[in-house]
Amino acid sequence: MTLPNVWNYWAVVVLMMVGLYIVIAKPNYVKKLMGLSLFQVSVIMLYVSMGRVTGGTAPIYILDDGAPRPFVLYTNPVPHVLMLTAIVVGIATTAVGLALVVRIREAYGSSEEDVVAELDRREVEAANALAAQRAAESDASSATAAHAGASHEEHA
Amino acid sequence: METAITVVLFVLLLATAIILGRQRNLFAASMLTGIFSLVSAGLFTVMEAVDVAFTEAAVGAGISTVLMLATLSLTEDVEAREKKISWPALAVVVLTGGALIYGTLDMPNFGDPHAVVHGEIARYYIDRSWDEIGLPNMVTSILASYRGSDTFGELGVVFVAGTSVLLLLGGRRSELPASGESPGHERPSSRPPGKRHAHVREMPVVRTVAKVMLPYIVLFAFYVQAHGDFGPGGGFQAGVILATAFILFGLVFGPQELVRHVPPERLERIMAVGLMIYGGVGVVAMLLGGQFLAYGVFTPSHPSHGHHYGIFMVELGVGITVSAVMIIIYATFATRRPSLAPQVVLDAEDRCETEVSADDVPLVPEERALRSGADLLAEGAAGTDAASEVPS
Amino acid sequence: MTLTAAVMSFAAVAILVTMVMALFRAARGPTTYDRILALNLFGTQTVLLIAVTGFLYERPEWMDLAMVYGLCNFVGVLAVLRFSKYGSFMEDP
Amino acid sequence: MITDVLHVIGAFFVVVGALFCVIGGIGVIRLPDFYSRCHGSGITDSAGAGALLLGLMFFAPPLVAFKLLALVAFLWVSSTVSTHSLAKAAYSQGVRIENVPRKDWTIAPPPPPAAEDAVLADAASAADPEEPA
Repeated sequence: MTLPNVWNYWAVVVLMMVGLYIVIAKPNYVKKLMGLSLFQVSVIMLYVSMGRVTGGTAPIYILDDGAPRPFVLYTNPVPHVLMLTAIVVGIATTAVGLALVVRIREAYGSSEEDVVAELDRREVEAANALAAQRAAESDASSATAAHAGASHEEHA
Repeated sequence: METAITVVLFVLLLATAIILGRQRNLFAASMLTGIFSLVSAGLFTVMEAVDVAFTEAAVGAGISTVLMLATLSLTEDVEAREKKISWPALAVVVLTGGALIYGTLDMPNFGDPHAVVHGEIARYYIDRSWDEIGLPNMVTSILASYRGSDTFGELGVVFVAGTSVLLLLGGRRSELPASGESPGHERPSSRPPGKRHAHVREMPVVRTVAKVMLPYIVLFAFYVQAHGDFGPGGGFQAGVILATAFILFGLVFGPQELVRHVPPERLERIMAVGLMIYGGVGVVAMLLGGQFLAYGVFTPSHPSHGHHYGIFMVELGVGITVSAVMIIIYATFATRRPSLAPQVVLDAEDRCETEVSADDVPLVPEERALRSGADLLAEGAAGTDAASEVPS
Repeated sequence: MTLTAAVMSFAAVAILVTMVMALFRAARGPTTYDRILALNLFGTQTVLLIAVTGFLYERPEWMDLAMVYGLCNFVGVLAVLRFSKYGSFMEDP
Repeated sequence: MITDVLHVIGAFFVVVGALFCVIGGIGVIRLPDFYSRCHGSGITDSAGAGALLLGLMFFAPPLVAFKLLALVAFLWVSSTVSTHSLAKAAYSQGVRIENVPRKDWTIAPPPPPAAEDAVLADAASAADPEEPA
């Protein structure tokens, strides 16, 4: 059995996995976005290397006196078109991601995933505690029918 | 020789990626992303994808680095703590990678001219686009004509991304230099001299060189815009290069100066104008009796001329929108006032230094809905029980 | 192998070797400025590589590409410098 | 015949330029501190890139030769400027030369900011005649 000549895909897969590892394992959001852009470049690389033809030249007609030269082998232009727009869209969406990171930093005081998760967890806990406390208070007040404070009117 | 260069560049790319992953200093890491994009663009060139390399060059080395650094200037530039190797993540990655590599065993060989990818459609474009459209650059023909609707959608995504950045970050711009009059009509010399020379003092050489180079960069952008039919280039690349010129201006003379000359309010409109030009060309084609973005109807006697006009207009729209979006993204990031809140860090046992108490908690929506308006008013006025007697 | 191809191959190999050295310096540091220097060097090498590749592939009309590289690299280095000096892009640090 | 001669001249320049690139790269790795590494990078940027691109001009058709010339001009301006401002920024941030005998000028603390500002302000006003100092 001979291995197929697909080392380019292997390189792309390794690259993609490095990007994926950064996205999963690194807690910092900016670092995650860097990993995401690695991933993105590797996908682009996958398409472009698919379009490659051995001995082919760039998909721009070679002109001899205003007419294309016959019998020239060109690289496949379709992946190039798809990936060209993908790069610009990629940077635009990365900018949106970075903007979100900036907002998260402003709201939580940190751009680390574990800090944000911890703060979120505590906030939920505190909110639950607050809700339980309010519920207990309202139960007590409606049972005894004591003073009807403004803050308890809605339960009555 | 080509194969050898490709292999070496792939190895360089992998090495850069791994070094990037291990780098804790995000400032250094963003520089490595710059190097990464340079290598990948070299690789695109070696694999004959000239237009892709052109775009990656314009986007990756310049704008992407600038945006990363702008974000770092608003957050922290060092990862908070050392993270040991995460074994679950590694397992996921190895499993996925193994599955993908197993999948590649059925792929056609690298550079195989008989691969499925090079089938009917690609051959159609390569054989026929010269006769049907008549532009030397097949990529431009496909981008703006055969797959025009697709590109329209991509441009829409870029527009939406620009709008989202504005919505997310546009609210808290730091003030323009306060001097009484409206900033647009003010003569430069009327501003306080100390402020004016804040970094002119710092880099006179850079400032002079940038002054000389800026017009040529803009000229080059227009050249790329117009030359995209004949060589690598086109609206996307030209838009990014034009934006790079403005970013260079912003870097050397300060973002406030950039915002003063190119107000974001105006850019917001320009951003939409490009998209409207693109869509308008399609609508005009429909009004003339053709299909959306079928340019042949512009000059019925000679359809390929119509294609030339249509592609020119469409590329113009792309260039306008892309450049406006990129400038606006840069301006929004660069004029954002940095948050002064100290960084929250976890200690060894994953505990935050700040404690969240019940008072800090914003009420969940159901609870907020249950509260009466008087209560909210009282909270706004004094927040004491006595104030809750206020009649609603 | 013609003279052109031989010369261009030699140049390409030399450029790749220089790229490896620049990457080493970027990874190693030790100061931030060494990394910026490596980025600058790497950008120049990419410009040269693309120019040489154009001649190696006998499509020398790609020179626009190299120009874009030179330009964007300059802007990138300036941005890095500005950031490293002020830690911010704002006007008054 | 003429073409062959031109190609040989061009090949000479390209080889020289490539060698300068490698030499500069070795310098960037081997030299002991930041400022001398700037020198290595500078060799690559000016001598290496310049000779290589000028050599390529001998192989190119006229339009491409013009673009190469523009590229050389651009690189010579931009790389020198970036290396200059890089060294300046490093100096003002206190990066020091290592392994030098004591009493060298770079061991001394950097000049106080006020003095530096004054010097640079003069330079700025000289570089920008339209602004009154």
